[in-house]
Amino acid sequence: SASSAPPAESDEPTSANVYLYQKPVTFNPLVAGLGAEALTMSLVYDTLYTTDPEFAYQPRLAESWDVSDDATEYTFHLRDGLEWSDGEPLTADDIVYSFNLYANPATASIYASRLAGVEGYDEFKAGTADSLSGVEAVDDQTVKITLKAPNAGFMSLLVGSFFILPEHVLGDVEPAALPDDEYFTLPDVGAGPYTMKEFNVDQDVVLEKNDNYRTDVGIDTLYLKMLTSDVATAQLATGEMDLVQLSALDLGAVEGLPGVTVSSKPSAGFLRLLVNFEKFPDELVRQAFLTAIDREGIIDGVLSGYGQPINSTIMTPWALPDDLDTYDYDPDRAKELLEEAGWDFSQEVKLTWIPGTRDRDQSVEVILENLKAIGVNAVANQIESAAQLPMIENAEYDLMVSGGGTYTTDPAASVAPLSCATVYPAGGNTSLFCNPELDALMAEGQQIADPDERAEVYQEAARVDNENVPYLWLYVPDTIWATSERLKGFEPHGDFTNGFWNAADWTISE
Amino acid sequence: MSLTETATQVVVDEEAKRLPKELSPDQLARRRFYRNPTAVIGVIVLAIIVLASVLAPLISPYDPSAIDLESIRQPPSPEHLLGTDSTGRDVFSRLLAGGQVSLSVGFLAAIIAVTLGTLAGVLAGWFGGITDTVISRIVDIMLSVPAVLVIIVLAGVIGPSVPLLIGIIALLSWPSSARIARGVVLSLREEEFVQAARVLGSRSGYIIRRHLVPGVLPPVVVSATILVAEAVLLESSLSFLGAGVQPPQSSWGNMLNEAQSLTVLSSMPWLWVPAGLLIAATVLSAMAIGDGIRDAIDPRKNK
Amino acid sequence: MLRSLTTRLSSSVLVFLLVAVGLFTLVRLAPGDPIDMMVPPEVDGADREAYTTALREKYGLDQPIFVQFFRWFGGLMVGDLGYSYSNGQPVGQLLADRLGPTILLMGSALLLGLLIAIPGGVLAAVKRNSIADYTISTVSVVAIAVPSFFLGMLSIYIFAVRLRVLPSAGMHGSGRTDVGDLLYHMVLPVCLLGLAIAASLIRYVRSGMMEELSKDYVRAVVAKGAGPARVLSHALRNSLIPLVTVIALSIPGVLAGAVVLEQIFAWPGMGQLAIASLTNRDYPVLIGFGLYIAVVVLACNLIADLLYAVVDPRVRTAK
Amino acid sequence: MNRMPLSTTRSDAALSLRGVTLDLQTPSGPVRILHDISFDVAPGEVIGIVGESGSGKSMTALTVLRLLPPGAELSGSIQFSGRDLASLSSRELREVRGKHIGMVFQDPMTTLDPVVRVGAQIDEAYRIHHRRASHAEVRRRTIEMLELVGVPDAAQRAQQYPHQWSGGMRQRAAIAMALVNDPAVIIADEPTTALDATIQAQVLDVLMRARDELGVAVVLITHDLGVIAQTASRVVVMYAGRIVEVASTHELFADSRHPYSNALMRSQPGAHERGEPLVAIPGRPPSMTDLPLGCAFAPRCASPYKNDRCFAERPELELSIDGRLSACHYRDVRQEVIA
Amino acid sequence: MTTVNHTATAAGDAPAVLRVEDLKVHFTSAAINGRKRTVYAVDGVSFTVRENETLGIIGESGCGKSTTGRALVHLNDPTSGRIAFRGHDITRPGRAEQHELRQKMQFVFQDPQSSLNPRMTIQEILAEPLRAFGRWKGNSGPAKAAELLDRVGLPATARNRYPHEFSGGQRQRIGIARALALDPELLILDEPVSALDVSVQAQVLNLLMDLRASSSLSSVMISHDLDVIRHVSDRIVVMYLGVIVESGPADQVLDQPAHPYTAALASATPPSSPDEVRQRIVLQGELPSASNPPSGCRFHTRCWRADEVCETVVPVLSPIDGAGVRSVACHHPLLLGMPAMRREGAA
Ligand SMILES: Nc1ncnc2c1ncn2[C@@H]1O[C@H](COP(=O)(O)OP(=O)(O)OP(=O)(O)O)[C@@H](O)[C@H]1O
Ligand SMILES: Nc1ncnc2c1ncn2[C@@H]1O[C@H](COP(=O)(O)OP(=O)(O)OP(=O)(O)O)[C@@H](O)[C@H]1O
Ligand SMILES: [Mg+2]
Ligand SMILES: [Mg+2]
Repeated sequence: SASSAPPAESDEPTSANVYLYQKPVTFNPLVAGLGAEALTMSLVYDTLYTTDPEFAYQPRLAESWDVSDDATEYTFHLRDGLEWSDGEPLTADDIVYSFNLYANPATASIYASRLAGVEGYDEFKAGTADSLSGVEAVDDQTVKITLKAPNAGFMSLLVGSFFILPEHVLGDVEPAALPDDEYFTLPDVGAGPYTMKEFNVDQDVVLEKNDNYRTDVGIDTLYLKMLTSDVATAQLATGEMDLVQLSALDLGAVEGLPGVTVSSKPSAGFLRLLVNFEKFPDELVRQAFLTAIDREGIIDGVLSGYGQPINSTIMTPWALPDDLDTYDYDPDRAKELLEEAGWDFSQEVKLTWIPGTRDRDQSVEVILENLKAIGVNAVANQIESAAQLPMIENAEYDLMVSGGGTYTTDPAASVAPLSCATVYPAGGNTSLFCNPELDALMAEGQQIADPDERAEVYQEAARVDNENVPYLWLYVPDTIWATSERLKGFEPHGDFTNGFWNAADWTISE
Repeated sequence: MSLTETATQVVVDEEAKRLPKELSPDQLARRRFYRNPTAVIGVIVLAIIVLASVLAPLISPYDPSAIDLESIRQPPSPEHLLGTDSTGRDVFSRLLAGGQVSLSVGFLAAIIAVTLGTLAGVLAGWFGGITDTVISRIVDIMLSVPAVLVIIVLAGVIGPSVPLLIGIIALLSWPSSARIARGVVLSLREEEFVQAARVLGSRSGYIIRRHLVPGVLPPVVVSATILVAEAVLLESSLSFLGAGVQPPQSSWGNMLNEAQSLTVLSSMPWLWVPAGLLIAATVLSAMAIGDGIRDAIDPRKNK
Repeated sequence: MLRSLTTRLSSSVLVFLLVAVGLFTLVRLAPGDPIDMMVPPEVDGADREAYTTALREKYGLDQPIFVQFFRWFGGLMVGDLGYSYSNGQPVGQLLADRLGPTILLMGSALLLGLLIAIPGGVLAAVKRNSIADYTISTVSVVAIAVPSFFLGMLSIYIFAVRLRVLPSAGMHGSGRTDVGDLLYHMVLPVCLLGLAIAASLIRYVRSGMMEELSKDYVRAVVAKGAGPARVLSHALRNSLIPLVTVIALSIPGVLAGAVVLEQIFAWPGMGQLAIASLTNRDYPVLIGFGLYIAVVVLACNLIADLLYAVVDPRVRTAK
Repeated sequence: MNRMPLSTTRSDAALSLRGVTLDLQTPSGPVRILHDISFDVAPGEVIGIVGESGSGKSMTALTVLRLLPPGAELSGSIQFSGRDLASLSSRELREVRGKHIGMVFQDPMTTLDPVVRVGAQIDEAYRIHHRRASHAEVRRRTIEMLELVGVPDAAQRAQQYPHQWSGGMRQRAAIAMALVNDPAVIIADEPTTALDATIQAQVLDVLMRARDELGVAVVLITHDLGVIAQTASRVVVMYAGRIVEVASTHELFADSRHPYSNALMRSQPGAHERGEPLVAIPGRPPSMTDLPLGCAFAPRCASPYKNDRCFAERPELELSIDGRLSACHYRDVRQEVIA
Repeated sequence: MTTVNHTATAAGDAPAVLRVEDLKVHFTSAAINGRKRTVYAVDGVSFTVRENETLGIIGESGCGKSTTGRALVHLNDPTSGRIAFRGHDITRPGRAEQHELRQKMQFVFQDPQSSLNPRMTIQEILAEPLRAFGRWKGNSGPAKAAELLDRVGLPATARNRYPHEFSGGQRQRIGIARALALDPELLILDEPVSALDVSVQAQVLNLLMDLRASSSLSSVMISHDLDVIRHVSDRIVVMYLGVIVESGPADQVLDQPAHPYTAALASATPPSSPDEVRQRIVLQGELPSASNPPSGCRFHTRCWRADEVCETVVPVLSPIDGAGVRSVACHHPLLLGMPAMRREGAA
């Protein structure tokens, strides 16, 4: 639960400067896809629950929740006395209203499909129903979500988006007109710890504390500043900045700075190589590639040690067995594997990536050298970001660098990148990988509500995945934060789009 | 033969003996150039840089792309003269390899641009009329196109690569050479020796070859040196904006880019100072040579 | 005068249209579908399809390319540059929002550049081959030879990080909107851009002055018994005439420099927008930006011609 | 033989040059452009300077007001109303320039500032030396001067820019500018060379009227012997940076003493019957950087008296027995027509 | 030394080499302010050049002398009129015809400094016309160059040197040698000596007179220097603002001008001796512009004899003496035999 922050020591208004690593465009949670937008919205809007730095669920609007034994009914109990920033009460109706918006085909929300398992979704989508029957307000403070089929991992789908919107403000707007509504350019009514006062294009977002928030908010004004990371780092040194998410490369610059604290957490993201399943169906080849890559070396060299290797597409700690093959760096072994697979060493292997991110660029350089070292005819192939998806769709790549998001919260999230049914463009399986055995295990895990049983099934799935090497997993980088001396109460979160999860607790002391 | 003529003949011969041989405008220009210390230093510096880059495969102590994760970001040492970068590659070797890229971008782009530009300018200036109108219009349009933006867009379209960079820089640079060449030809056209050539029955091809091109060459060479300097600078700026030479291929531009990181800027000077110095030295030498030639061929500076 | 203005204007319009067509074609040659960029990868399956189709329709990308062109062109004729792919805002609006800061940056830098270049160039020309001349030449050559992004980084490091006398980036301090704060934030980017401008202009001023000073009329002014100030004012006035054109022609270069510096100093102008729309493949914004530059260049040329006539009586009073 | 006949300044001279020697800085070192130039100009006199292109005529003119390129080294004296212009400070010199000595340059197309109205340029010449003059007074003076040199509609024409004036009118404006402060001397460097014959006649007319009406002394530089014949009373002949002869115009045309002057006179077509071969001077003047040891003219000299001495020893500008000034070893021998 | 027989009528009956009839050359240019402007550089000029004759064209700057000369060798395109060379119309020759014509008519430029390419040796310069007609053969070439140099009084050793090594007069002689390389029948000389120092111009004038004596070469000599023209030409035409105002034997026209302009021009020319007494006619007014010539007689704005007729009626060039040798275009010609203009005291 949120600890109440100590009130500001003096009447002097306090403010903090926070680095925003991207430029937000819209604050419409139905369609917003940028990390910086999510960060900003997490200050302005609230959600039912979120995750803490250990990726455990953390109550927010919902004080608690119950899950039915068959994992089909989720009941959320809201806190007492919730209010919007304009003083209006926040009730279960707002929650139902919001979920309906996400599911409503008219709003074209990019998150709609996450609610596909909810009862009534298909009807709503097809236009035969005018609301999402699976989400209902039991009373003012209780919301019940009913699923069509058991899904023990359902809650993980709602993390990171599904901000609750004020029905009393937006209720009269036609859902179809909602995406273009002016409210979203400067949402001034929200349930988050802050309300947005200004949005200065390419400069900053000015947030003022929400006096009607459920706890006392520690800092009066937040400035989210859009800069380059270099400048932001520099400003940390000049005192113009209080909170910066850093790249490992810039660590050196801030570590020596007086009064700057560096903290880190393993992130929710990772770097992997897509390995085209259609071109490399032989798992020996994929294993060989993985063995050839000096992942520890990359972590130590490129990330200055701020990262962890991964060995499975399933990443939730409790779903991982201890006996996974770690594919330690071993060029000789890699070569043997290739020879065993009857690899044609004259075959060109293109390593495709979108240049521009320093740690990726450097990792690519290492990987290319590693592959060449075992005799693979590896060549670099740089592309523009727009060219990436068509290339995947047409299976035109060999190896492709690809980042990825939150699979950590629940192993169910790993279905999309793995199952035969979701091979791109049908879904997020960008390696075009298919293994029915693995599909069966993943499906089984989704039906089981009991944590221990679930863990067992998923651990088995992880073993299969580990042996199959559907992706060449590289590493999970740590998310590194640097804070100034003035800023207190910051707790680092590995999911950088959720980095401001406890912003209400931050305070400033000069 | 009349007395005056005989006298003249004697004097011509006498003069030949008595007076030191007068220098032709070209010889004078050459002498003025060699007496200009800045220009001569420019030639020497540029020659050294070019030579080092050409001989890079022979003098590089390491393979420029060989990574060594054991020794990353090492300061200069006897093994690594200029230290190593963040994947442990030898900075000195990369500098030499980068020179090959940066200099070929600079020189090839300039050569192509100048050749194209001279050709277009000479044709426009000599034939005039519709040829001139069309070429001049194209030149005007090309000059109003923002180079950096076009390069970024095209690099996005075709995918950034060194040949593309050279091609586009050349394509965007030829108008300036064309303007210069056209201007010179327009004034040469009015020179009596060119008009004389027409009256004497010489054809356009001969006039262009014997009279126009030699006259156009010196100012065009000046513009070429400036183009080299500009292309080298452009390459580095484009690398900064992410549309230049792409890693792992090294170029001075993207090596200098390392300085974007405050850490590198403040505590790893060996990663960017040499690249920065080489860019500056190349650009300065090219400009000094250009200035030297310009001063040397400027008729107002006699003797 | 009027007649020449109309010919110039119509040829400018022609060039503008050609640039427009060229940009449209160029941008459409790009691989990849901008719609793909708009739909986050986590949207998959049938949803993705529906979403994609809807967007395609919304932006008219489902039409054949020439239909798209004529639509776009028709819009252009009435000042409608279309909508940004990445945020759906009108392109004209996006550009307009960022015009102010860019003009502020470029304008002040140009002013500063002239304030440095003119006295500097005059000094160098008058004290030809003196220490002052060599110093000025060297500084200007070095300023040209060092890439501006690098100077930008270096100056942030020195003035903001080390000495802490100037802000490192942005247009305003947090929560400040006053002019003093604005000026304070302008110091570094304006100085750097101004220096770059001055570095290239100073050579023109110097050689222009030297040329004028060697002309007969200057000698005639000296022969009248005029002091140095009077002599210089005659030469300066004449050497400024060609400078007008040089300045106009240097505007694209200034813009390119501004793009780079805006990027470094997080200056909320057109440059940042351009770079962002490049990475986002935001074609309408890109084209809008290209057209904006074309307009700036053509307008500057036109203004230069007019100014030329104002400062040069030979053109003004031609019968 | 009389050495240095001009060693003392004639007290009545308006301007008097003595031993003026000029070195210019060139990239390949200093070059002596003028050697020991001495001559006088009397008030109201027109003295002509003739000579081949590059012989130093213009440099002589510029030297008087020290309008020299940077690095020029000047020695000798230039006496003007009791002051030595060669040693005045630049401030004092400015007082003389344009006020006491006016200057008219060769090319009327380039001697006026193209972006300043003609009237304003003449105003300026007056105002520089009459700081307290009112605007109206200055303008009145300008119009007066323009009328004096024969510009019709002076008041209206003064409002125009130089390019709106024809070459002849511009040259008249330049003369007006030189006369505006009532100078004692006007130095005119080839004032009519760039003009058409009929216009040249007009401009020379203006100059001569100024001499007659205002009594100014005129130093007239030209390479046109016809102009000299028509206007000058005395002539200085220059060759390769030296004076080779000084004579009255009549003497020079009738009986020149230096072989160069002599050949020059006789190379003019007007002095010959139609179709008759002209006297040509073969070769070309020596380069200033590389003057021969002896007489600079010796290599081209066709005088029957030319001998080794001419190549070995430089003749000084001295008086001959009959009182004529020339720089030739054989000045006492009457130069014969070389046939 | 050769002396030439200079009777005015010597060439009078000889066949015409070149006949020019009503030649007009107009230039239309876009002025700075965008409006078109037409310069009537040559506006109806007719004359004949006979075999072995030197025709002088005289007039002030901008009156169209050069344009006329250049039109003859098609350096300027005639706007209208007719040019006939030995009876053939060559007003608008085809490419091949023009190429052939180059061998018959040659041109000598004003500035010997600029008319020789400083980057070529004398031999290359002389070879240029021969190469253009395939007449430069390996062995005979240098010999031909030496022969040409000999004709203009330069040693064969000059061949391998560059133009800057010669004096102005020598350079102009090289220019003439180059023009002679193709053995032309007609030589057009545009101010061949006006860029030269007086002492050097004599070299060139002497050469021209020698050439005429030794070969049957017709020439058109353009100059603004009356003394030069008088010295070398048989007949002269006087031009004013694009038209011919007077023509006739050189001595007669210059000594006894019939047209007031010729008279003014002759009197404006400084005498070659201070003792010569000359009644000077100083004209009023400036030269009008060729783009806006005065109506009627073009000289009326400056003429002291002008009346209303002159302002409106264009005078025609017509004979004024019985023999038809002299013509003038004037409503009020000066009486022939007026002594005032005579040169007195000339050697
Ligand atoms: N700024 C200068 N630096 C060096 N030498 C110069 C400079 N100006 C002129 N000279 C040289 O001085 C000499 C005399 O030049 P000057 O202009 O006085 O000749 P001039 O008799 O006036 O010739 P012209 O008849 O061509 O005007 C020439 O040899 C010329 O090359
Ligand atoms: N190519 C051209 N375009 C436009 N106008 C021209 C051109 N050539 C000559 N003119 C004009 O034609 C007129 C006659 O010129 P031309 O050169 O024939 O005169 P000129 O008698 O030879 O004069 P000068 O004595 O100065 O050589 C002048 O007004 C000149 O400005
Ligand atoms: Mg001179
Ligand atoms: Mg002419």
